[in-house]
Amino acid sequence: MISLQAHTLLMVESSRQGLLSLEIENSGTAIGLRVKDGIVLAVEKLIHSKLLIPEANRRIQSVDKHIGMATAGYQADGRILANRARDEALSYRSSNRAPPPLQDVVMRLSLYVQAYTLYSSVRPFGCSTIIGSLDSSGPALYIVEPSGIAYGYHGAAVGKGRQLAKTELEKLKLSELSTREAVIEAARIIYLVHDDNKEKEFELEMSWIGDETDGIHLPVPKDLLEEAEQKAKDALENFE
Amino acid sequence: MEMHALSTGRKPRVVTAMTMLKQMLFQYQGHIGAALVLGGVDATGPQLFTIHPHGSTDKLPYVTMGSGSLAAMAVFESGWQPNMTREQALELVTAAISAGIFNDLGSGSNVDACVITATQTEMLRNFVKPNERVQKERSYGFRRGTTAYKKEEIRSLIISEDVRPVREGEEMDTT
Amino acid sequence: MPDGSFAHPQQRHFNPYTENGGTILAIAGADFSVIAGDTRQSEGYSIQTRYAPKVFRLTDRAVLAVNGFAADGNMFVKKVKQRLEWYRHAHAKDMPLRAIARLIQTMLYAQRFFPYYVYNILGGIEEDGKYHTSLPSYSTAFPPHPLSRVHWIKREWKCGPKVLVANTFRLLVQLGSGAVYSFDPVGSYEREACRAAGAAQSLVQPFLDNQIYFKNQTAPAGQSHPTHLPLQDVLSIVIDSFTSATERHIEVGDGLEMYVVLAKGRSPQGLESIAGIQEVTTKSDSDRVFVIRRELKKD
Amino acid sequence: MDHFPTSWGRPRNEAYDAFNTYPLHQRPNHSKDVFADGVQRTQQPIVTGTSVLALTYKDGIMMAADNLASYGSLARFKSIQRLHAVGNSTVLGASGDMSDYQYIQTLLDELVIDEFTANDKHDLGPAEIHEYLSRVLYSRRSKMNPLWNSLLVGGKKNGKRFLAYVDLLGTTYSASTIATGYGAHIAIPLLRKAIEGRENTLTEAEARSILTEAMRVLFYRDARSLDKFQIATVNDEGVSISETITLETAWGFAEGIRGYGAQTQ
Amino acid sequence: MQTVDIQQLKSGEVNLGTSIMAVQFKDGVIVGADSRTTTGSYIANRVTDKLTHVHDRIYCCRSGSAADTQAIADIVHYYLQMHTQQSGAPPSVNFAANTFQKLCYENKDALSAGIIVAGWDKDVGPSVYNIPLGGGLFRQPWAIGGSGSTYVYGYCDATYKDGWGKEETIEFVKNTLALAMSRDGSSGGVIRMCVITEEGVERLFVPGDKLPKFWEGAEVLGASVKRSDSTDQTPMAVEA
Amino acid sequence: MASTHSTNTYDSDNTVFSPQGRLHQVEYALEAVKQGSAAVGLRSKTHAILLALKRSTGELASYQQKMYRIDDHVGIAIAGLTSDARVLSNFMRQQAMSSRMVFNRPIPVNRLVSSIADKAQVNTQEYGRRPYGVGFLVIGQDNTGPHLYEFSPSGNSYEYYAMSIGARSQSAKTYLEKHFESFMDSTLEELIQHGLHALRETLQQDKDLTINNTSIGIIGPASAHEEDVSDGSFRILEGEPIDVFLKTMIPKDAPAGGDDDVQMAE
Repeated sequence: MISLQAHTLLMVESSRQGLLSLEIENSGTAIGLRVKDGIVLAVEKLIHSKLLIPEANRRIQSVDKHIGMATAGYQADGRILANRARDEALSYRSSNRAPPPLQDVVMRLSLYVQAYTLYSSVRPFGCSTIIGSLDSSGPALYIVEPSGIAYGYHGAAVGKGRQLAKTELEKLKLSELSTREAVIEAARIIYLVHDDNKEKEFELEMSWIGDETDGIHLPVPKDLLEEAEQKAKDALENFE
Repeated sequence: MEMHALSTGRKPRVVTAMTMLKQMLFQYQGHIGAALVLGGVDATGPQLFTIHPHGSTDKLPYVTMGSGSLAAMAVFESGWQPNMTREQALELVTAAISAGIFNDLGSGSNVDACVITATQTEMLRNFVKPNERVQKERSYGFRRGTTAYKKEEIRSLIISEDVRPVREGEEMDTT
Repeated sequence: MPDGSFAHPQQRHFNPYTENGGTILAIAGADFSVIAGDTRQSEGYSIQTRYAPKVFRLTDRAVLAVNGFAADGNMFVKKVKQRLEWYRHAHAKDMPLRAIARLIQTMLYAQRFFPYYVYNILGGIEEDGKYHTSLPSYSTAFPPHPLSRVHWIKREWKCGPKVLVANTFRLLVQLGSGAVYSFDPVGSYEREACRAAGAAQSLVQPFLDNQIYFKNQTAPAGQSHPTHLPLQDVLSIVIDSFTSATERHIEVGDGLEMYVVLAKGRSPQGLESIAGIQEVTTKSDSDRVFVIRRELKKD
Repeated sequence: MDHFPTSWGRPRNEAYDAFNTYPLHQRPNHSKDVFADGVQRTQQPIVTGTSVLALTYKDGIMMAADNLASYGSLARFKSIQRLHAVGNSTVLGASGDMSDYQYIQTLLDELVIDEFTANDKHDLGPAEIHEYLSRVLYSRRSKMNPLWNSLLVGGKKNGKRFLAYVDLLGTTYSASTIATGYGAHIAIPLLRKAIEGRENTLTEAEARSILTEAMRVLFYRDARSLDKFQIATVNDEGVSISETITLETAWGFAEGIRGYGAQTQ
Repeated sequence: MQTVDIQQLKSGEVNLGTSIMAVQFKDGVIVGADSRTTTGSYIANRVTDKLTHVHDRIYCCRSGSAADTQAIADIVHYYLQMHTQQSGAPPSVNFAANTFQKLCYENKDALSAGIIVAGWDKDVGPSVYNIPLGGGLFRQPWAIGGSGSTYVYGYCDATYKDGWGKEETIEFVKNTLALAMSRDGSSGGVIRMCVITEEGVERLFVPGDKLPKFWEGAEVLGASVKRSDSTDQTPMAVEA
Repeated sequence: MASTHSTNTYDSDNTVFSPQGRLHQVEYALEAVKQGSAAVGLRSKTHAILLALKRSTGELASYQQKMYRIDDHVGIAIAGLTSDARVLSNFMRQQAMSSRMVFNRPIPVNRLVSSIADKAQVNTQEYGRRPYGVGFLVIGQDNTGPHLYEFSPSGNSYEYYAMSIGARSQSAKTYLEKHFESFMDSTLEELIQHGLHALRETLQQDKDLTINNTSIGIIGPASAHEEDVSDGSFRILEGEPIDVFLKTMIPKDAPAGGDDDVQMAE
């Protein structure tokens, strides 16, 4: 019998490893940008079958009107986490009669995730989460890891191509970008990261929260998405 | 009222009738459940009153009473104008009563109206009949012998008697 | 809220019931049922709406009329429908009428100490009919479904010493019988030939007793009253019941909805000429349900 | 006839309120119910709103409610809103207890957020909202702990107009024009006359003036009403709730009235 | 305080919820009243005249049960006529008030009437008497009564000054009644006033749409219309 | 697949990831789905259909039930453990009825699928539970049109143009991938024909689709061969009524008539 501590460490560790291998199978990179006046989330959604209906199987979800999240890893676990986050947001709302600040949601969510690392009766979550929001105190962006660790970021990346994505994010002056500009940059980074792997087909999925959406988490409108994709492809050619 | 008119030797006033009514109703402290609209024309001109069961009265240019009074008053409030003609007033009153007929369960069937002027009173009984009975699908006449009976007894109700004239000659008229 | 009552806050009693008026009735024929209700919903002296259905199709052979407290009624119908849906899931067929009747009694009695304040009348076709050997004459307005299950039998006539085998085939159809079940609010129920309930029950039921059961009517010598009336007569009686109740009861009026359930195999002849009749049957090979709507006085 | 379960086995009282010549707003109170103490909790509305009126017209539905919340007969809050948008195709109007109404608002707001986060184009329309509220109000009445309101739910979704009522007992119905509270007695006769049969031809301007006229009559005749109100409209463009409108009223004929009988000065 | 307790009224009885007042000034008195009569919360009469003439220079203001106060006023009116006939001189206000008081006190169990008697007579000039619910008699320089009066005691105490002239007194009555009517649901309609002086009685009338205006609540309605929390956003689209 | 991992310490416990980041219990559950007879689902702009192969345990046994009606607008085909399917389908029926009770609306299909996927996920994360051993194809229609989803015991669910599950489903999938672009504009009859062709791919060499071993579930307007369809609600065709559809199949040895084949001949 292994000691409790060792067991927990083992599980969190194995969860990470699990994440890596599952990512290879299932999900691509997800990034989040916290900019001057909003948040952009972007996901490289790998297409494991051409029978899948485009745009239907989303990996970005809404937690509240002003909160969005993207997960990388085990899809089913990601959905459970989103449900939990919604419950937490709603419970905050019903006790405080106000939209929940992201920090509160993240704190509660990370405690929940962490609890799954404590017991042998459950396994940890097999996914990393980027969660972002915009409210009266400005934009906020966090990553919640399977271990229960949660840090705030200006630019966040999880999943297979996160190293390269982070490098690209660091090159940007995030605090000076507008949300609209950030959409273009996010698309470029996802295309770049995918190009590095060049395996399966993928679909770019993006959402944003900003003044243009009235502070509400919404998918990036089709025309802007297409513009961003075109620019990303152009940039890719210049890059190469 | 008739007695009052005879003893004063004048045409009675509407207020007089109103006062008598309210005093009686007040005396009975609401136990006479009469809610009245009283109208008429007298030496002082046309008059309209309402009298509540407890004996309070109101003097107004347009009045309603009864379970349909809210419906009727709604029509008055949106349609009444000062100095209406007879036709306008009759139309408005009909609309007000109709509002009660169709929207208040306590009111129904036909509109009765009454037009009082200085010279005459016109009772317009069944002035409008918006709720005629429909023809029934079947006729419900019963065959003779439908009702069961236990015994049959026939009695003659004609009493025959002999009438003997007291005086001879003239026959009594028995028609 | 009365004026000034806050000086001594008076405890107001909450009455969870109200009565929303209206009347329902159902009459069973030999191979059909008629279930009807008016469509007025009222509260106190106000008409809430001139159209609120009180009669509901449950299956192709069962129709339920509910009357009393409308909120309870609607909830009850909804729950019955869900129980029937579970039955369909489990058995892949509709629940028989007598089983629905028992289900309703159980559901009502379960609420014995906080009753659904509703009077229910269930009408439809019971699966106990006789086999019928005459060739039904289908009308063109409601043709029989081509897949409807008919049994062709070979008929033989004994004719003296010879046995003649007829070379004509006749349609053999099992006819269900018309049935009406009536319930009190806590589930006491019985099967009857006719029943009225609701606001004008005391006006309509004696009329039905007289016209359907021939109460207080002595048959002519040597004759007897029919056990079942034909559909046309029943419809007339239903219409007259409601036009009369409308005249004499303030909570009855506005509209009339009559559901006619015909046993499978019974000809709908005579129905097609009725103005505005509408068929609401969902399957072909089954008993059939029709709705007839009429206006009633609105005062 | 009295079929009320709480009256079973008790003498019938045919002549309730025999002298009241005005419509009865309540059924008789069976306050001598033997189960009353054990079974029934009591409650009463405290801060209340009066009537809500609504009608259907050519392009959608329209609803009106004044801005008053009363505390008994005290006109306590004179600029409160009793019309509430739920999602973008439904409007809710409330009369009765205002605290219960606010609770219902938060329930619905949570529901709308739930629907929003589902992100799947299946947002709730007026019919679904009404069904949901019916369940909520009926289940609360069944727990003998009612939400003391009469609510109107109206809206338009996928080209279909919807207008329906639900109250503290869970009673529901739908009609082309509905009013709660005193409106059911005073405004409904006017509204029915103006709307019935014209649901598909009435223009927005006509609908607005009909509602305004009904609100004016209500202000004249309802002692818990205010001359300030709002109108909510739901049509293909979505929900819009107007700014406060102040009624114009006529009192001129009253000047010459003297006393209640013979008095002339 | 004379709030009318409707509990004491008989079922279905017509009630003068009422705001009434009378104020004496140098040359006379001013009586004033709203014009609302209610049954429950139905306004049975919106233009009632609650200022009742009982003699040439004596009026009363009625509150409570309409039937009771009308009956009392009619009786007093009759008494005063008789008194004038018998004594050959107009009655004093004090006499009128005492007549009212006697009726009210001796029938207190059967009546619900709150009456203000005011007028002018040769002996004392202007005088105002208040006869609240139990049947007591109180002479006051100003009196208010009816259910609406409870809302304006503070205003009257803070505003009233001795020695006003007619115009100031009219303004005072008008403002007081308007304030009471705006808060009391059982009061409303128009304001009727009578200025009673040695010279005669002058009727004044303020229509319901020309009442003095005071603070009527914020023009911008509650927090529920805040833009940032608006719901009129279409949710994320799924293009299937 | 199971053989590659044979027995090891990460096998029996679904709360432990293997060093490769796999959950072996979940993978065995997926294996159970693959043991079940095949089911195929397809969808057009107007219809969603299911086709399933029914097995019979012997001459005297009846054929298994492969399809369940959940509500008027939803139906499922299963592959794997029938008992697990019954639990999950009853849960789905409850969800569907509760939606009708509370909102008087048919439950949105995606939410119904998510609700069982969430249920399945819990069984992959907690000790003392086992994952469900059944996979579903779910078809449904709602105000966003007809849909086809795959639900798997891993807790995953995806929406597809066409999909197959169960034994030898890969062959069916290959067929579907080849033809799916034409499905959207297909008529119901064409869609069923494609479905039958795909389902046929899962048969063993000597077997054929018959009216006894084939179930067809349909959502959408009725075909010319159907009766009693109101509002295009879900119905299951079995036995005699599917004969007419089986007859539309193009024999396997004959050229399938697709454009691809013509091009290959060049």
